[in-house]
Amino acid sequence: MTDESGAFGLTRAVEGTTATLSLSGELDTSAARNVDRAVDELVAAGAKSLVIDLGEISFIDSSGLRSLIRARQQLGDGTDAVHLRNPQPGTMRLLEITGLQDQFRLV
Amino acid sequence: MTDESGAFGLTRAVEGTTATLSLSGELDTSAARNVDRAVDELVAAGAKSLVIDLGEISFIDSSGLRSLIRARQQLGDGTDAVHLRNPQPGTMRLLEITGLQDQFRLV
Amino acid sequence: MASVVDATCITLTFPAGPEHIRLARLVASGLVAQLDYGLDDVEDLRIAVDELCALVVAHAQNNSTLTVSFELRDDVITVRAAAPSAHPEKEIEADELSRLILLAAADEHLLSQNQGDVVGWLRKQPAMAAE
Amino acid sequence: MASVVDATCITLTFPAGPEHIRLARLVASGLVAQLDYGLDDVEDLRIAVDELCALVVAHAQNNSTLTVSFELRDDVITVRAAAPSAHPEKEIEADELSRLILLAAADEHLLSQNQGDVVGWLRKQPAMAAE
Ligand SMILES: Nc1ncnc2c1ncn2[C@@H]1O[C@H](COP(=O)(O)OP(=O)(O)O)[C@@H](O)[C@H]1O
Ligand SMILES: Nc1ncnc2c1ncn2[C@@H]1O[C@H](COP(=O)(O)OP(=O)(O)O)[C@@H](O)[C@H]1O
Repeated sequence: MTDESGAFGLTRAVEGTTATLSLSGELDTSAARNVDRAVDELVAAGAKSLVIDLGEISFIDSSGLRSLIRARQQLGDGTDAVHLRNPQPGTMRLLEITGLQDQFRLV
Repeated sequence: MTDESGAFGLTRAVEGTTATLSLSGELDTSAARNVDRAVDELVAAGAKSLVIDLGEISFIDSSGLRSLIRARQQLGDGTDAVHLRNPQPGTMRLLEITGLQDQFRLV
Repeated sequence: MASVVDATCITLTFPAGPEHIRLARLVASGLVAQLDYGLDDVEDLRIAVDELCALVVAHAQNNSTLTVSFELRDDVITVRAAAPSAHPEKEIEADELSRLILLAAADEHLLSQNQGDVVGWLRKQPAMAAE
Repeated sequence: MASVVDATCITLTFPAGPEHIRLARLVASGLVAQLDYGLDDVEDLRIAVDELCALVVAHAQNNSTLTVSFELRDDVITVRAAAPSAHPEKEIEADELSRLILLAAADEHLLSQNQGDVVGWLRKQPAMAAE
Protein backbone atom coordinates (compact mmCIF):
# COMPACT_ATOMS: atom_id res chain seq x y z
CA MET A 1 0.00 0.00 0.00
CA THR A 2 2.85 2.39 0.77
CA ASP A 3 4.00 2.30 -2.84
CA GLU A 4 0.51 2.49 -4.22
CA SER A 5 -0.61 5.44 -2.12
CA GLY A 6 2.65 7.37 -2.65
CA ALA A 7 1.74 9.50 0.37
CA PHE A 8 3.96 12.54 0.73
CA GLY A 9 6.37 12.74 3.64
CA LEU A 10 8.74 15.40 4.96
CA THR A 11 11.41 15.32 7.67
CA ARG A 12 13.80 18.08 8.78
CA ALA A 13 17.23 18.18 10.35
CA VAL A 14 19.21 21.27 11.35
CA GLU A 15 22.96 21.55 11.90
CA GLY A 16 24.07 25.06 12.67
CA THR A 17 22.77 27.26 9.84
CA THR A 18 22.41 24.34 7.42
CA ALA A 19 19.03 22.66 7.26
CA THR A 20 18.16 19.40 5.51
CA LEU A 21 14.67 18.73 4.24
CA SER A 22 14.10 15.10 3.23
CA LEU A 23 11.07 14.58 1.04
CA SER A 24 9.39 11.32 0.07
CA GLY A 25 6.45 10.17 -2.05
CA GLU A 26 4.51 12.36 -4.43
CA LEU A 27 5.42 16.06 -4.49
CA ASP A 28 2.37 17.56 -6.21
CA THR A 29 0.41 20.80 -5.68
CA SER A 30 -1.05 19.49 -2.46
CA ALA A 31 2.31 18.43 -1.01
CA ALA A 32 4.16 21.53 -2.26
CA ARG A 33 2.35 23.66 0.31
CA ASN A 34 3.95 21.64 3.08
CA VAL A 35 7.38 22.18 1.57
CA ASP A 36 6.81 25.96 1.36
CA ARG A 37 5.71 26.06 4.99
CA ALA A 38 8.69 24.00 6.19
CA VAL A 39 11.12 26.20 4.26
CA ASP A 40 9.64 29.36 5.79
CA GLU A 41 9.94 27.91 9.28
CA LEU A 42 13.55 26.85 8.73
CA VAL A 43 14.46 30.29 7.37
CA ALA A 44 12.69 31.96 10.31
CA ALA A 45 14.72 29.74 12.64
CA GLY A 46 17.96 31.04 11.08
CA ALA A 47 18.82 28.58 8.27
CA LYS A 48 21.25 30.10 5.75
CA SER A 49 21.58 27.11 3.45
CA LEU A 50 19.34 24.21 2.67
CA VAL A 51 19.80 20.68 1.39
CA ILE A 52 16.66 19.20 -0.12
CA ASP A 53 16.87 15.43 -0.34
CA LEU A 54 14.81 14.18 -3.29
CA GLY A 55 16.00 10.57 -3.20
CA GLU A 56 12.64 9.18 -2.10
CA ILE A 57 10.48 11.35 -4.35
CA SER A 58 8.44 9.10 -6.65
CA PHE A 59 6.64 11.91 -8.48
CA ILE A 60 7.17 15.63 -8.88
CA ASP A 61 5.22 18.15 -10.96
CA SER A 62 5.56 21.86 -11.75
CA SER A 63 4.22 22.76 -8.30
CA GLY A 64 7.06 20.81 -6.75
CA LEU A 65 9.57 22.56 -9.00
CA ARG A 66 8.05 25.92 -8.03
CA SER A 67 8.59 25.04 -4.37
CA LEU A 68 12.26 24.36 -5.10
CA ILE A 69 12.59 27.74 -6.86
CA ARG A 70 10.74 29.44 -4.04
CA ALA A 71 13.04 27.84 -1.45
CA ARG A 72 16.07 29.31 -3.21
CA GLN A 73 14.44 32.73 -3.25
CA GLN A 74 13.60 32.53 0.45
CA LEU A 75 17.26 31.78 1.12
CA GLY A 76 18.46 34.87 -0.72
CA ASP A 77 18.70 33.39 -4.23
CA GLY A 78 22.41 32.60 -4.01
CA THR A 79 23.60 29.74 -6.24
CA ASP A 80 24.85 27.94 -3.15
CA ALA A 81 21.78 28.49 -0.99
CA VAL A 82 19.91 25.33 -2.03
CA HIS A 83 21.42 21.95 -2.83
CA LEU A 84 19.29 19.20 -4.34
CA ARG A 85 20.40 15.79 -3.12
CA ASN A 86 19.94 12.56 -5.00
CA PRO A 87 17.29 13.50 -7.58
CA GLN A 88 15.98 10.33 -9.29
CA PRO A 89 15.69 9.91 -13.09
CA GLY A 90 12.08 11.18 -13.23
CA THR A 91 12.97 14.26 -11.21
CA MET A 92 16.09 14.87 -13.33
CA ARG A 93 14.01 14.59 -16.46
CA LEU A 94 11.59 17.25 -15.20
CA LEU A 95 14.49 19.56 -14.25
CA GLU A 96 15.86 19.12 -17.77
CA ILE A 97 12.53 19.60 -19.57
CA THR A 98 12.03 22.86 -17.70
CA GLY A 99 15.64 24.04 -18.05
CA LEU A 100 16.06 24.21 -14.29
CA GLN A 101 18.89 21.70 -13.93
CA ASP A 102 21.54 24.45 -14.18
CA GLN A 103 19.85 26.62 -11.61
CA PHE A 104 20.41 24.24 -8.73
CA ARG A 105 23.49 22.64 -7.31
CA LEU A 106 22.98 18.89 -7.42
CA VAL A 107 24.68 16.83 -4.74
CA MET B 1 4.09 -0.03 -11.68
CA THR B 2 3.87 -3.82 -11.51
CA ASP B 3 2.60 -3.66 -7.94
CA GLU B 4 0.29 -0.77 -8.63
CA SER B 5 -1.35 -2.27 -11.72
CA GLY B 6 -1.68 -5.74 -10.19
CA ALA B 7 -2.16 -7.09 -13.71
CA PHE B 8 -3.36 -10.69 -13.73
CA GLY B 9 -1.04 -13.40 -14.97
CA LEU B 10 -1.40 -17.14 -15.59
CA THR B 11 1.12 -19.84 -16.48
CA ARG B 12 0.61 -23.58 -16.92
CA ALA B 13 2.74 -26.66 -16.54
CA VAL B 14 1.75 -30.26 -17.22
CA GLU B 15 3.37 -33.43 -15.86
CA GLY B 16 1.54 -36.57 -16.89
CA THR B 17 -2.08 -36.14 -15.82
CA THR B 18 -1.23 -33.48 -13.20
CA ALA B 19 -1.44 -29.87 -14.30
CA THR B 20 -0.22 -26.81 -12.42
CA LEU B 21 -1.80 -23.42 -12.93
CA SER B 22 0.20 -20.57 -11.42
CA LEU B 23 -1.78 -17.38 -10.97
CA SER B 24 -0.50 -13.91 -10.14
CA GLY B 25 -1.91 -10.44 -9.56
CA GLU B 26 -5.58 -9.63 -9.15
CA LEU B 27 -8.03 -12.50 -9.64
CA ASP B 28 -11.31 -10.62 -10.17
CA THR B 29 -14.31 -11.21 -12.46
CA SER B 30 -12.32 -10.19 -15.47
CA ALA B 31 -9.39 -12.48 -14.71
CA ALA B 32 -11.60 -15.40 -13.59
CA ARG B 33 -12.67 -15.98 -17.19
CA ASN B 34 -9.08 -16.73 -18.13
CA VAL B 35 -8.81 -19.24 -15.31
CA ASP B 36 -12.01 -21.00 -16.45
CA ARG B 37 -10.73 -21.19 -20.01
CA ALA B 38 -7.33 -22.53 -18.94
CA VAL B 39 -8.95 -25.19 -16.74
CA ASP B 40 -11.19 -26.33 -19.60
CA GLU B 41 -8.22 -26.62 -21.92
CA LEU B 42 -6.17 -28.59 -19.40
CA VAL B 43 -9.08 -30.98 -18.76
CA ALA B 44 -9.62 -31.40 -22.50
CA ALA B 45 -5.92 -32.24 -22.81
CA GLY B 46 -6.33 -35.04 -20.25
CA ALA B 47 -5.53 -33.49 -16.85
CA LYS B 48 -6.92 -35.58 -13.97
CA SER B 49 -5.67 -33.44 -11.10
CA LEU B 50 -4.81 -29.80 -10.81
CA VAL B 51 -2.57 -27.73 -8.55
CA ILE B 52 -3.53 -24.05 -8.49
CA ASP B 53 -0.69 -21.91 -7.17
CA LEU B 54 -2.07 -18.82 -5.45
CA GLY B 55 1.20 -17.60 -3.94
CA GLU B 56 1.41 -14.53 -6.16
CA ILE B 57 -2.27 -13.58 -5.96
CA SER B 58 -2.59 -10.07 -4.48
CA PHE B 59 -6.38 -9.89 -4.64
CA ILE B 60 -9.18 -12.40 -5.05
CA ASP B 61 -12.95 -11.86 -4.99
CA SER B 62 -16.02 -14.11 -5.17
CA SER B 63 -15.53 -14.57 -8.91
CA GLY B 64 -12.08 -15.96 -8.24
CA LEU B 65 -13.50 -18.31 -5.62
CA ARG B 66 -16.18 -19.41 -8.08
CA SER B 67 -13.46 -20.27 -10.58
CA LEU B 68 -11.77 -22.46 -7.98
CA ILE B 69 -15.07 -24.25 -7.27
CA ARG B 70 -15.73 -24.60 -10.98
CA ALA B 71 -12.25 -26.06 -11.53
CA ARG B 72 -12.98 -28.80 -8.96
CA GLN B 73 -16.27 -29.58 -10.67
CA GLN B 74 -14.61 -29.81 -14.09
CA LEU B 75 -12.18 -32.31 -12.60
CA GLY B 76 -14.94 -34.58 -11.30
CA ASP B 77 -15.46 -32.95 -7.90
CA GLY B 78 -13.21 -35.36 -6.02
CA THR B 79 -11.65 -33.95 -2.82
CA ASP B 80 -8.23 -34.66 -4.26
CA ALA B 81 -8.86 -33.23 -7.72
CA VAL B 82 -7.77 -29.67 -6.95
CA HIS B 83 -4.97 -28.58 -4.62
CA LEU B 84 -4.53 -24.93 -3.70
CA ARG B 85 -0.88 -24.07 -3.22
CA ASN B 86 0.44 -21.29 -1.02
CA PRO B 87 -2.67 -19.16 -0.50
CA GLN B 88 -1.66 -15.81 1.12
CA PRO B 89 -3.38 -14.33 4.21
CA GLY B 90 -5.93 -12.32 2.19
CA THR B 91 -6.88 -15.36 0.14
CA MET B 92 -7.11 -17.52 3.28
CA ARG B 93 -9.33 -14.93 4.89
CA LEU B 94 -11.72 -15.03 1.93
CA LEU B 95 -11.78 -18.84 1.97
CA GLU B 96 -12.64 -18.69 5.68
CA ILE B 97 -15.29 -15.97 5.36
CA THR B 98 -17.04 -18.02 2.70
CA GLY B 99 -16.62 -21.36 4.48
CA LEU B 100 -14.68 -22.79 1.53
CA GLN B 101 -11.42 -23.54 3.33
CA ASP B 102 -12.49 -27.12 4.11
CA GLN B 103 -13.58 -27.83 0.57
CA PHE B 104 -10.10 -27.60 -0.88
CA ARG B 105 -6.88 -29.36 -0.09
CA LEU B 106 -4.29 -26.73 0.77
CA VAL B 107 -0.68 -27.50 -0.03
CA MET C 1 -7.67 14.78 7.94
CA ALA C 2 -9.56 13.13 10.80
CA SER C 3 -11.73 16.18 11.38
CA VAL C 4 -13.23 16.70 7.94
CA VAL C 5 -16.88 17.52 8.52
CA ASP C 6 -18.41 18.16 5.11
CA ALA C 7 -18.73 15.14 2.88
CA THR C 8 -16.28 14.71 0.03
CA CYS C 9 -17.93 13.23 -3.08
CA ILE C 10 -16.02 11.44 -5.78
CA THR C 11 -17.72 9.84 -8.77
CA LEU C 12 -16.30 7.37 -11.25
CA THR C 13 -18.14 6.17 -14.36
CA PHE C 14 -17.05 3.50 -16.81
CA PRO C 15 -18.55 0.89 -19.17
CA ALA C 16 -20.52 -1.61 -17.06
CA GLY C 17 -18.24 -4.58 -17.67
CA PRO C 18 -15.79 -6.59 -15.57
CA GLU C 19 -12.65 -5.15 -17.22
CA HIS C 20 -12.83 -1.79 -15.47
CA ILE C 21 -13.90 -2.74 -11.96
CA ARG C 22 -10.25 -2.54 -10.90
CA LEU C 23 -10.50 1.23 -11.47
CA ALA C 24 -13.14 1.37 -8.73
CA ARG C 25 -10.80 -0.59 -6.43
CA LEU C 26 -7.97 1.81 -7.26
CA VAL C 27 -10.05 4.89 -6.49
CA ALA C 28 -11.34 3.30 -3.28
CA SER C 29 -7.85 2.65 -1.96
CA GLY C 30 -6.52 5.99 -3.24
CA LEU C 31 -9.35 7.76 -1.47
CA VAL C 32 -8.61 6.36 1.98
CA ALA C 33 -4.82 6.30 1.55
CA GLN C 34 -4.49 9.47 3.60
CA LEU C 35 -7.04 8.58 6.26
CA ASP C 36 -6.94 6.48 9.42
CA TYR C 37 -7.49 3.28 7.48
CA GLY C 38 -5.21 0.41 8.40
CA LEU C 39 -4.06 -2.07 5.77
CA ASP C 40 -6.86 -4.50 6.70
CA ASP C 41 -9.48 -1.76 6.41
CA VAL C 42 -8.17 -0.75 3.01
CA GLU C 43 -8.27 -4.36 1.82
CA ASP C 44 -11.80 -4.79 3.17
CA LEU C 45 -12.91 -1.64 1.36
CA ARG C 46 -11.30 -2.82 -1.87
CA ILE C 47 -13.00 -6.20 -1.76
CA ALA C 48 -16.35 -4.70 -0.73
CA VAL C 49 -16.28 -2.15 -3.57
CA ASP C 50 -15.26 -4.90 -5.98
CA GLU C 51 -18.15 -7.19 -4.95
CA LEU C 52 -20.63 -4.33 -5.08
CA CYS C 53 -19.57 -3.32 -8.59
CA ALA C 54 -19.47 -6.92 -9.81
CA LEU C 55 -23.04 -7.50 -8.57
CA VAL C 56 -24.34 -4.39 -10.29
CA VAL C 57 -22.45 -5.18 -13.49
CA ALA C 58 -23.89 -8.72 -13.49
CA HIS C 59 -27.43 -7.29 -13.61
CA ALA C 60 -26.70 -4.29 -15.86
CA GLN C 61 -27.82 -3.82 -19.44
CA ASN C 62 -25.27 -4.58 -22.15
CA ASN C 63 -23.28 -1.53 -23.24
CA SER C 64 -24.52 0.53 -20.31
CA THR C 65 -22.51 2.74 -17.98
CA LEU C 66 -21.75 2.04 -14.33
CA THR C 67 -21.65 5.02 -11.99
CA VAL C 68 -19.77 4.56 -8.74
CA SER C 69 -20.15 7.36 -6.17
CA PHE C 70 -17.91 7.53 -3.13
CA GLU C 71 -18.92 9.75 -0.24
CA LEU C 72 -16.45 10.37 2.54
CA ARG C 73 -17.59 11.94 5.81
CA ASP C 74 -14.95 11.96 8.54
CA ASP C 75 -13.59 8.47 8.05
CA VAL C 76 -16.88 6.80 7.10
CA ILE C 77 -17.13 5.96 3.43
CA THR C 78 -20.34 5.14 1.60
CA VAL C 79 -20.29 3.77 -1.91
CA ARG C 80 -23.17 3.62 -4.36
CA ALA C 81 -22.89 1.71 -7.65
CA ALA C 82 -25.68 1.96 -10.22
CA ALA C 83 -26.37 1.03 -13.83
CA PRO C 84 -29.45 0.58 -16.04
CA SER C 85 -30.96 -2.77 -15.13
CA ALA C 86 -31.13 -5.64 -17.62
CA HIS C 87 -34.40 -6.84 -16.01
CA PRO C 88 -35.98 -4.03 -13.92
CA GLU C 89 -39.00 -6.16 -12.92
CA LYS C 90 -37.07 -9.03 -11.38
CA GLU C 91 -36.14 -9.15 -7.73
CA ILE C 92 -32.41 -9.49 -7.34
CA GLU C 93 -30.18 -10.56 -4.51
CA ALA C 94 -26.52 -11.20 -4.01
CA ASP C 95 -25.48 -14.83 -4.37
CA GLU C 96 -24.19 -16.55 -1.24
CA LEU C 97 -20.45 -15.97 -1.74
CA SER C 98 -20.82 -12.27 -2.50
CA ARG C 99 -23.21 -11.82 0.40
CA LEU C 100 -20.84 -13.45 2.90
CA ILE C 101 -17.94 -11.34 1.67
CA LEU C 102 -19.91 -8.09 1.82
CA LEU C 103 -21.13 -9.00 5.33
CA ALA C 104 -17.54 -9.45 6.48
CA ALA C 105 -15.92 -6.57 4.59
CA ALA C 106 -18.53 -3.79 4.87
CA ASP C 107 -20.52 -2.53 7.85
CA GLU C 108 -23.77 -2.49 5.90
CA HIS C 109 -24.81 -3.18 2.32
CA LEU C 110 -27.91 -3.16 0.14
CA LEU C 111 -28.75 -4.33 -3.36
CA SER C 112 -31.97 -3.33 -5.08
CA GLN C 113 -33.79 -2.23 -8.20
CA ASN C 114 -34.73 1.40 -8.30
CA GLN C 115 -36.52 3.16 -11.17
CA GLY C 116 -34.98 1.03 -13.87
CA ASP C 117 -31.51 0.96 -12.31
CA VAL C 118 -29.83 -1.82 -10.43
CA VAL C 119 -28.27 -0.18 -7.39
CA GLY C 120 -25.76 -1.38 -4.82
CA TRP C 121 -24.86 0.54 -1.69
CA LEU C 122 -22.44 0.02 1.16
CA ARG C 123 -21.05 1.73 4.22
CA LYS C 124 -17.61 1.14 5.68
CA GLN C 125 -15.89 2.56 8.71
CA PRO C 126 -12.33 1.71 9.71
CA ALA C 127 -12.16 -0.89 12.46
CA MET C 128 -9.62 1.08 14.45
CA ALA C 129 -11.08 4.54 14.01
CA ALA C 130 -10.09 5.61 17.53
CA GLU C 131 -6.48 4.64 16.99
CA MET D 1 -6.26 -5.11 -26.04
CA ALA D 2 -4.34 -3.48 -28.89
CA SER D 3 -7.26 -3.82 -31.27
CA VAL D 4 -10.01 -2.07 -29.34
CA VAL D 5 -11.89 0.03 -31.88
CA ASP D 6 -14.73 1.71 -30.03
CA ALA D 7 -13.72 4.36 -27.55
CA THR D 8 -13.81 3.53 -23.85
CA CYS D 9 -14.93 6.48 -21.74
CA ILE D 10 -14.13 6.83 -18.07
CA THR D 11 -15.13 9.87 -16.05
CA LEU D 12 -13.91 10.93 -12.63
CA THR D 13 -15.33 13.87 -10.67
CA PHE D 14 -14.06 15.30 -7.39
CA PRO D 15 -13.89 18.61 -5.51
CA ALA D 16 -11.77 21.01 -7.57
CA GLY D 17 -8.87 21.23 -5.12
CA PRO D 18 -5.26 20.01 -5.08
CA GLU D 19 -5.89 17.21 -2.53
CA HIS D 20 -7.63 14.89 -4.96
CA ILE D 21 -5.59 15.32 -8.13
CA ARG D 22 -3.69 12.15 -7.23
CA LEU D 23 -6.95 10.24 -7.91
CA ALA D 24 -6.78 11.42 -11.52
CA ARG D 25 -3.16 10.21 -11.71
CA LEU D 26 -4.22 6.85 -10.25
CA VAL D 27 -7.03 6.39 -12.76
CA ALA D 28 -4.75 7.45 -15.62
CA SER D 29 -2.15 4.83 -14.77
CA GLY D 30 -4.76 2.20 -13.94
CA LEU D 31 -6.39 2.81 -17.29
CA VAL D 32 -3.31 2.15 -19.38
CA ALA D 33 -1.89 -0.57 -17.11
CA GLN D 34 -3.14 -3.25 -19.47
CA LEU D 35 -2.19 -1.50 -22.70
CA ASP D 36 1.03 -1.19 -24.68
CA TYR D 37 2.25 1.65 -22.51
CA GLY D 38 5.85 1.40 -21.35
CA LEU D 39 6.89 2.73 -17.96
CA ASP D 40 8.02 6.03 -19.48
CA ASP D 41 4.71 6.46 -21.30
CA VAL D 42 2.79 5.78 -18.12
CA GLU D 43 4.89 8.32 -16.22
CA ASP D 44 4.42 10.89 -18.99
CA LEU D 45 0.67 10.34 -18.90
CA ARG D 46 0.61 10.69 -15.12
CA ILE D 47 2.53 13.96 -15.15
CA ALA D 48 0.49 15.33 -18.09
CA VAL D 49 -2.82 14.52 -16.40
CA ASP D 50 -1.51 16.03 -13.17
CA GLU D 51 -0.47 19.29 -14.84
CA LEU D 52 -3.74 19.51 -16.75
CA CYS D 53 -5.84 19.05 -13.61
CA ALA D 54 -3.67 21.44 -11.58
CA LEU D 55 -4.08 24.16 -14.24
CA VAL D 56 -7.86 23.76 -14.31
CA VAL D 57 -8.08 23.65 -10.52
CA ALA D 58 -6.00 26.85 -10.28
CA HIS D 59 -8.62 28.70 -12.36
CA ALA D 60 -11.72 26.97 -10.94
CA GLN D 61 -14.33 28.51 -8.68
CA ASN D 62 -14.07 27.76 -4.97
CA ASN D 63 -16.09 24.72 -3.90
CA SER D 64 -16.68 23.66 -7.47
CA THR D 65 -16.35 20.18 -8.97
CA LEU D 66 -13.68 19.04 -11.39
CA THR D 67 -14.74 16.57 -14.08
CA VAL D 68 -11.97 14.54 -15.68
CA SER D 69 -12.97 12.49 -18.74
CA PHE D 70 -10.63 9.87 -20.17
CA GLU D 71 -11.29 8.54 -23.64
CA LEU D 72 -9.33 5.56 -24.86
CA ARG D 73 -9.38 4.62 -28.53
CA ASP D 74 -6.91 1.88 -29.46
CA ASP D 75 -3.94 3.05 -27.44
CA VAL D 76 -4.53 6.77 -27.86
CA ILE D 77 -5.83 8.45 -24.75
CA THR D 78 -7.47 11.85 -24.63
CA VAL D 79 -8.16 13.59 -21.35
CA ARG D 80 -10.48 16.51 -20.74
CA ALA D 81 -10.55 18.30 -17.39
CA ALA D 82 -13.20 20.96 -16.74
CA ALA D 83 -14.59 23.01 -13.86
CA PRO D 84 -16.66 26.20 -13.48
CA SER D 85 -14.28 29.10 -14.08
CA ALA D 86 -13.43 31.61 -11.35
CA HIS D 87 -13.09 34.36 -14.01
CA PRO D 88 -14.82 33.33 -17.25
CA GLU D 89 -13.99 36.59 -19.04
CA LYS D 90 -10.23 36.43 -18.56
CA GLU D 91 -7.91 34.84 -21.07
CA ILE D 92 -5.89 32.11 -19.43
CA GLU D 93 -2.73 30.31 -20.34
CA ALA D 94 -0.47 27.77 -18.76
CA ASP D 95 2.54 29.23 -16.96
CA GLU D 96 5.94 28.45 -18.44
CA LEU D 97 6.81 25.41 -16.30
CA SER D 98 3.49 23.68 -16.86
CA ARG D 99 3.60 24.46 -20.55
CA LEU D 100 7.07 22.96 -20.98
CA ILE D 101 6.07 19.84 -19.08
CA LEU D 102 2.85 19.35 -21.07
CA LEU D 103 4.79 19.89 -24.31
CA ALA D 104 7.21 17.12 -23.34
CA ALA D 105 4.77 14.68 -21.74
CA ALA D 106 1.70 14.93 -24.02
CA ASP D 107 1.42 14.88 -27.81
CA GLU D 108 -0.95 17.85 -27.84
CA HIS D 109 -2.65 20.00 -25.24
CA LEU D 110 -5.06 22.93 -25.02
CA LEU D 111 -6.28 25.20 -22.24
CA SER D 112 -9.25 27.50 -22.71
CA GLN D 113 -12.39 29.06 -21.33
CA ASN D 114 -15.59 27.64 -22.71
CA GLN D 115 -19.11 28.70 -21.72
CA GLY D 116 -18.22 29.52 -18.15
CA ASP D 117 -15.93 26.53 -17.66
CA VAL D 118 -12.17 26.40 -17.63
CA VAL D 119 -11.24 23.43 -19.80
CA GLY D 120 -8.00 21.56 -20.32
CA TRP D 121 -7.51 18.91 -22.96
CA LEU D 122 -4.67 16.62 -23.96
CA ARG D 123 -3.86 13.73 -26.24
CA LYS D 124 -1.25 11.08 -25.55
CA GLN D 125 -0.08 8.12 -27.55
CA PRO D 126 2.55 5.65 -26.36
CA ALA D 127 5.98 6.35 -27.84
CA MET D 128 6.56 2.71 -28.71
CA ALA D 129 3.12 1.85 -30.03
CA ALA D 130 4.52 -0.48 -32.66
CA GLU D 131 6.48 -2.48 -30.10
N1 LIG E 1 7.30 13.29 -12.78
C1 LIG E 1 8.13 12.43 -12.15
N2 LIG E 1 8.58 12.74 -10.92
C2 LIG E 1 9.40 11.89 -10.25
N3 LIG E 1 9.79 10.69 -10.71
C3 LIG E 1 9.37 10.35 -11.92
C4 LIG E 1 8.55 11.20 -12.71
N4 LIG E 1 8.34 10.61 -13.89
C5 LIG E 1 9.02 9.44 -13.83
N5 LIG E 1 9.63 9.28 -12.66
C6 LIG E 1 10.44 8.13 -12.24
O1 LIG E 1 11.73 8.25 -12.82
C7 LIG E 1 12.14 7.03 -13.42
C8 LIG E 1 12.50 7.29 -14.88
O2 LIG E 1 11.37 7.81 -15.57
P1 LIG E 1 11.50 8.70 -16.86
O3 LIG E 1 11.71 10.11 -16.51
O4 LIG E 1 10.26 8.44 -17.66
O5 LIG E 1 12.80 8.12 -17.57
P2 LIG E 1 13.55 8.66 -18.85
O6 LIG E 1 14.38 9.84 -18.41
O7 LIG E 1 14.39 7.47 -19.26
O8 LIG E 1 12.49 9.04 -19.88
C9 LIG E 1 11.01 6.07 -13.22
O9 LIG E 1 11.40 5.15 -12.22
C10 LIG E 1 9.82 6.87 -12.72
O10 LIG E 1 9.15 6.24 -11.67
N1 LIG F 1 -9.28 -10.07 -1.11
C1 LIG F 1 -7.97 -10.38 -0.98
N2 LIG F 1 -7.43 -11.24 -1.86
C2 LIG F 1 -6.11 -11.54 -1.78
N3 LIG F 1 -5.25 -11.00 -0.90
C3 LIG F 1 -5.76 -10.14 -0.02
C4 LIG F 1 -7.13 -9.80 -0.01
N4 LIG F 1 -7.35 -8.97 1.02
C5 LIG F 1 -6.15 -8.81 1.61
N5 LIG F 1 -5.18 -9.50 0.99
C6 LIG F 1 -3.76 -9.57 1.34
O1 LIG F 1 -3.59 -10.46 2.43
C7 LIG F 1 -2.79 -9.88 3.44
C8 LIG F 1 -3.53 -9.90 4.77
O2 LIG F 1 -4.74 -9.20 4.63
P1 LIG F 1 -6.01 -9.46 5.52
O3 LIG F 1 -6.82 -10.57 4.96
O4 LIG F 1 -6.74 -8.16 5.63
O5 LIG F 1 -5.38 -9.92 6.91
P2 LIG F 1 -6.11 -10.49 8.21
O6 LIG F 1 -6.42 -11.93 7.92
O7 LIG F 1 -5.04 -10.29 9.26
O8 LIG F 1 -7.34 -9.66 8.44
C9 LIG F 1 -2.42 -8.51 2.98
O9 LIG F 1 -1.08 -8.53 2.58
C10 LIG F 1 -3.31 -8.22 1.78
O10 LIG F 1 -2.60 -7.60 0.74
